[in-house]
Amino acid sequence: MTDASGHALALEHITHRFGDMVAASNINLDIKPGELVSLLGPSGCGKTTLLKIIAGFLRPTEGDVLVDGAAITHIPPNRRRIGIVFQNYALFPHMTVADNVGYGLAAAGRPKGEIAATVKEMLDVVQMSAFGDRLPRQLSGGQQQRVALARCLAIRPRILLLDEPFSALDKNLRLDMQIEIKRLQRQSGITTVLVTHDQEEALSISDRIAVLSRGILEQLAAPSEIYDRPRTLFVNTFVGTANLIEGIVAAKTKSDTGVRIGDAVIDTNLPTYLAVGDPILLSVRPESVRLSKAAGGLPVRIRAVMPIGPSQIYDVLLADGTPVKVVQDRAASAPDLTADSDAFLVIDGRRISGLFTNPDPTPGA
Amino acid sequence: MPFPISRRHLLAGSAALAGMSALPRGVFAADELVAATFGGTWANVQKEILAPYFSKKSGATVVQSPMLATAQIAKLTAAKGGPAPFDVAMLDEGPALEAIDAGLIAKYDAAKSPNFAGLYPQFQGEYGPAITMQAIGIAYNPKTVKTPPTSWADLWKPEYKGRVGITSLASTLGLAFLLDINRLEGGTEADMTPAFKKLKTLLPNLAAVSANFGAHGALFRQNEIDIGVQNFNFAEELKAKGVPIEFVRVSTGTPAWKTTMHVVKGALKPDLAYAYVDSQLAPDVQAAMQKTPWNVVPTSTKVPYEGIVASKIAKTPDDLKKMVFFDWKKVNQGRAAWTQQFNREIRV
Amino acid sequence: MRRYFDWEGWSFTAVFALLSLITILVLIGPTIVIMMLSFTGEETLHFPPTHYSLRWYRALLDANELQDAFIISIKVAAITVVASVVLGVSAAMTIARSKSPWMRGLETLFMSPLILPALAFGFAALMMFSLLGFRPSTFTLSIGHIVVCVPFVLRTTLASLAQLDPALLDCSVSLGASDLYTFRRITLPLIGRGVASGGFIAFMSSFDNVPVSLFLQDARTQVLPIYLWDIIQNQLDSRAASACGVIIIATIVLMVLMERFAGFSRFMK
Amino acid sequence: MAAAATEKSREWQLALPLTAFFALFFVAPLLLVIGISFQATRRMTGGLGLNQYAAFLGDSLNVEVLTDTLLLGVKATLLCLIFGYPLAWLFTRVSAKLQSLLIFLVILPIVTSVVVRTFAWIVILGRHGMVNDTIVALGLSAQPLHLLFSEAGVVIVLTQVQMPLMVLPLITVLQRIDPNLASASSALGAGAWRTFFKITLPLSMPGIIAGTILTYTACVTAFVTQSLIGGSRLLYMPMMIFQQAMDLQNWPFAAAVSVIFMISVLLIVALLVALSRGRAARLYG
Repeated sequence: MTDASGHALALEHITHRFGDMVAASNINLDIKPGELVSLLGPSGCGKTTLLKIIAGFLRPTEGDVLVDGAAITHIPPNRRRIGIVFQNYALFPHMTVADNVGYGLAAAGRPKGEIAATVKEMLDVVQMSAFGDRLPRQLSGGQQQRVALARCLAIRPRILLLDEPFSALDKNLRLDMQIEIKRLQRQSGITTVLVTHDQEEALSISDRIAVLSRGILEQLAAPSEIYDRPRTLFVNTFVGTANLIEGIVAAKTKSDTGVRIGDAVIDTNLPTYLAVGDPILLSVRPESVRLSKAAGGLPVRIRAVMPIGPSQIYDVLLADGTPVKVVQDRAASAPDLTADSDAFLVIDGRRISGLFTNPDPTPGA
Repeated sequence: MPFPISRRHLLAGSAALAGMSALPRGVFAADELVAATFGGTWANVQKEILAPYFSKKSGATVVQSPMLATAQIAKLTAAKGGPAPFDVAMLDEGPALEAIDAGLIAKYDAAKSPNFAGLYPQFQGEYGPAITMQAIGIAYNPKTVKTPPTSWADLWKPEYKGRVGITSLASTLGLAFLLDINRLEGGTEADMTPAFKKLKTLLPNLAAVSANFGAHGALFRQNEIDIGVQNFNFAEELKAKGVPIEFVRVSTGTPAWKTTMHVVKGALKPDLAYAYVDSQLAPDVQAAMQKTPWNVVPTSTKVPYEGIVASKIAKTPDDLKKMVFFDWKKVNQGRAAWTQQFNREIRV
Repeated sequence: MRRYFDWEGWSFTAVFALLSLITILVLIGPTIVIMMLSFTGEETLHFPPTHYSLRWYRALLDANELQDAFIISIKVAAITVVASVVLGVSAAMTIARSKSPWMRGLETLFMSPLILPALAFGFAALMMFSLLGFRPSTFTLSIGHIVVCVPFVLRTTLASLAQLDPALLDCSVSLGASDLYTFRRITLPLIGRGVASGGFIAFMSSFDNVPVSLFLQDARTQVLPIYLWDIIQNQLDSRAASACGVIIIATIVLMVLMERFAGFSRFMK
Repeated sequence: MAAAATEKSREWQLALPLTAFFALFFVAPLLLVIGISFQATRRMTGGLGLNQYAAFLGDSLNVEVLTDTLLLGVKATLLCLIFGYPLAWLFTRVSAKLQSLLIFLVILPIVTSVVVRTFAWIVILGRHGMVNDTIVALGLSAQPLHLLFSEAGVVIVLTQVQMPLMVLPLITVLQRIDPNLASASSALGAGAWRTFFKITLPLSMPGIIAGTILTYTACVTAFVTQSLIGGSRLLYMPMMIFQQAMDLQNWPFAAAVSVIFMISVLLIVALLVALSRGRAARLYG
C-alpha cells in the first residue's frame, strides 16, 4: 500500500504456441502505471496464457514482457514480484489466515516481527483482522478472497494479476467485492491485470479492456468505446447483446452508409469499406431500437413479451425470419404490443453500434 | 592375589554376554558362526545341546539356520566365488556328493578336529564326518491304527484309504522311501519305473504329500494322517512330546543314510567352523543327543548305543551295516527327472 | 397391497445381504480363530481350545529366534519404507506433473511389481546379486523389498498429488518461494497423509513378504514370516499362534492410528 | 502444471533415482532371467538355445501346471467377484459409521500377515478342524472331507486372502455411480434385478476389471497360500519355479519357467486392460 506509484507493464510481440495450437499471436499491450486492464474473452481465447506469461509460469515462444521498460521474460516467477490472485484463491488449506498472508515474507526469510506487522497491516486493509487464526475452510467465499488479496499484497508486488477473481462468488457478493477491489486498487495505485470472461465485470471495473479471441487481440479500449463502437464483429457480439440484421449497402459517402433492409433503407452515420450492392451486417443493441404499432420502419411479428422489472423485452421476427430483441421502458410501451400481434420496428440510424462484413450472407437478402 | 580382578572381569564379561544374547544378531558378528541345520528335531537338538557346548568351548556364538539340504546347496551355489552365506553345512548323503562335485565344500582337515579320530572309520569322510545315521520306517497313530504295520505293503491296505502320508522327493526321506520301494519291486537306481508304477497304486490311500519331513511330522500332530513313512528321530521326538505316534522298522530291511557336516568353501570363520563340527563329534555331545527325546544315533566310538537307539536301531555299529543303502551318485543323476515324474504321478 | 409386494426388490436385497454377510464372516473368521487359538492352554493347536491361558504368550518371551526374526523384519521394513518413500515420492512428483508418454511408461514400469510374480522376481534378483558378487544380507534383502514396496508409496502419493491443486504451487512460487521451500511448506504437508498411508502399506507388505525374502535372505537374516512359516509348517508350534496374535494386535493398533492420523483407508480404494 | 514447463529439466531429475534403481534392480534381473533361460544346459556352460523352452513345452505335465495355475486364478477371482461385489454394494448403502467399520474389516486382511491368515485356515480346514467338525457333527458326511491339500481348499483360502483387492476398487467405482440412475431405472418400471444387470453392473465394469487384475495376479502368484494349503500334490507355477531353482538348482529351466509364467500373466493383464479400454471408449468416448 506504500507503493503508491504503480509500475508500467508492457507485452511486446508476445506469441505462444502449444504444439500446433497458437494460444497467443503477436500480442502488444501497453499498460500504464496504476491502470486496471481486463483481459476479456471466451475460454480458449488466450487470456489465461497471457496471464501465465506475465506471472512467469509460461515462457512465451516469442516476444517479451517488460516492467517499467525492462524485460523480465527470463526471470523465474518467484523473483518477479508479480502478485497473482487465483480463481479459486488457492489459499493454503493447512495454514491459518495469518500464515497464509505471511507466507511470501516467510519464504523470503524476513524476520518474524516484520512478518507479523505486515500481516496485521494487510489484514486491516482487507478488514479481516479478526480472522487471523482461522483456517481457510472456516471462511466464506468473500472472506477467502480478501485473504488471497492480502496475501498477494503482502509481498508488495509491482503488478497485481487477478484470475477470474469473482467467478466463485454469488451474484450479490460479487458486486460488493468488485467495488471493494476497485477501491483498493485505486487507493494503492497498483497496476492490475484482470482476466475474465464476464463482460459485465470487465465493463464495470476496468480502465481499459483488451478483448481477445483465438489468441488475437481484437480491441483494446475504454469500456464505453468497446460497448458503443466495437471494432470487430467478434467484439460486438461478445460484449453486450447485439441484434444482427442482414442488409445490402444501398448508398455510401465517406462518413455515412445507407443500408437496405427489406424495403426500407436506414441511413447510418458509420462509414463502410464495402461497395454499394454488397451484403452487410448491421448491428444494433436491443435498447437502441423501438417497437411501435404505428406504421413506419420494418414490419415485424411479436413472438413473446417478457417484463423484467422496469423494462419490457420483446422477441420479434423480421419478415425474413431474423429474430430481433427489443428492450424498452415499460412506461413507454403501448399496451397493445402483445404476443402474436404485428408491429413495426424503428431503427435509429444514429444509434447503431456497427456495420460489418457479412461473413455468411443469405442469398437474395 | 594377582588374579581376582581378572576373574571378576571374566564373570562380569560372561554376564554381559548373557544379556547381550538378547540383542539383535550381527552386533557381534566378529565372533559369530553361521551354521546350517535341518528343520524340526535337528534344529531343536543342536540348539539345545550343540550350541551351548560350542559356545562354552570356543567363546563364540552360533546362528543355526534351518534349511533343507537342497536349499543349502542352492544358497551356496548362488554365492559361489564370493563369501559363503554360512560356514557349516549339514547334508544328507546325496546332497553331500552333489556339493562336493560342485566344489562347494572344503576337504576336512582332521588335524583341526581332535574328535574326528574317535569316530568309527565308516564315518570319517574325506570332506567331513558323518554325525549320525538316519533310518526310516513306518510311523502310525496307535489310537486309530490298531494292528501295528510291519512292512511298506501295509501302507497299501484299503483300510488306510485317505489316511497315509509320504513326503516329496525334496527330502531324503521321500527319496529313500521311493528307492526302497523300487528295490523291492525289482528296480535299480538306473531304472525307477517299478517304483513309480507301485506309487501310482498308493494314490487312493494318500492323504497328503509333505514338502519335507518336518511338515510331515506336523501332519501327524494335527491328525491329518494316521500312518506313513517317517524318520526314526522325528517319530520318537513327537512321541516324547505326547503325540500319539509309534515308530516301527519295516521287515524288508531299514533304509538308512549318513548325515554329514562340512566346512564350506569360502567360510568366513573356518576355525570356528572346525570347532563347531568337532563339538558335534564330541562324546559328551553325542551321548547327550542319544538320550530321549532326541535319540540321535552316535558315530563316535566312545559312545555306546543305549536306550531307544539300542532297542530300535542298533545295539552295535555292526547292526548299522546291515541296513539298506543306496547308490547316491546314481540317485543324484536321476533326481531331476524323478522329481518331474513324481510331480506327475502324485498330482491330484 | 399384497399384490404389489415387490418380490424382485426383496429377493435382490436378500441375496445381496446374504452374500455380504458370508463375505464378512469369511473375512474376519480367520482373524478371530487365530486370536482365540493364541490364548489356548493346550499343547497342540485345536479349535476351539478347551481352556485358555497366556502360556504361549509367555513362551514368546523366551523365544529368541522369534524375537531375532521379528527385529530383522522390523529393520528391513523400516529401511524399505524410508527408501520407498524417498524414491517413490520424488518420482511421483515428476509423474504427476508430466503428460509425456515416457512418464506413463515409467509409471507402468514402477507399478509392475504389483502384478508380476514376486517369486520370479526374487529368483531373478538372487541370480543378479550372485552375479554381482553380493552376499545375501540385510542390504540385498532390503533392495528386493524396496522394488516390491515402491508401488504402494507411488500409488498413494500419486493419488494425493492428483488432489493437490496445482494453483497452490504456482501461488507459492508467485509469492517468491523457491521450489524447495514450496515442497517443504506446501506440497509435503498436503500430500503427507497419502505418503504416510503408502508408507504404512509398504511397511506391512515388507514385514509380510515371503516370496522375495525366500531368495534374498541369508542364514543370518531370517525374517519373521519365513520363520513363522517354518515353525507352522514344520512343527505347528503353538508359539506360532501367539506370535500371530501379537502381529494381529499390533497391526490393528497401527491401523487405527494410521486411520486417525492419515485417514489411510481412503487411499486403499 | 504450468511450472513444469519452465522447469522441465529439473523435474526429470526427480524421477531419476527411482528409474536408476528400477533399471538396476528390477529390469536388469528380469533381463538376466530371460538371458539365462536361453542357456542350453543346466550347468550354464555358455551354449545358447531354446532347449529349456522346448523342455517345458515338450512335457504335458508342465503345460498342465501352467493351465492349472491360470485356472486357479480364474476360479478364485470369480469367487472374489461373486462374494465381494455384494459387499461393495452393501458398503454404498449403509451409514457413514457402518462404512468405516466395513472398510476396516475389508482392509484388515490386507495388512495382516499372509502367513498368519493362511495359518488360521490350516486350523479351520484341517481334517479335525472347525469346518469338518461341524460337518461331521451335523451328519452331513460320515468322514471328514479333504479340504486341506485340495484345490477347493486353495480356492477358498485364496478367495479370503485376496478378497480386499477385489472389494476396494469395486467400492470406489460403485460410490461414483450416480444413485439417480438406479432411481431413474426403477421409476421407468425396471425391477431391482433388471436395474442391477442393466445399469449398475455395466457402469461398475471399470472397477470389476481393476479388481480382477489385482486379484487375479495375486492369486496365481500366491506362493505361500498355494504351498501351505495345497501341499505337494497340487503343483502350481510358483512352486515349480521354487522347486527348479532351489531343490534341483536347475537355473536355466527355472528361468524359462519364470519367463513363461510372467508372459502368461502379462498377457492376461493386457487382455483385461484392453477390455477395459474398449469398454471405456464405448461408454465415454
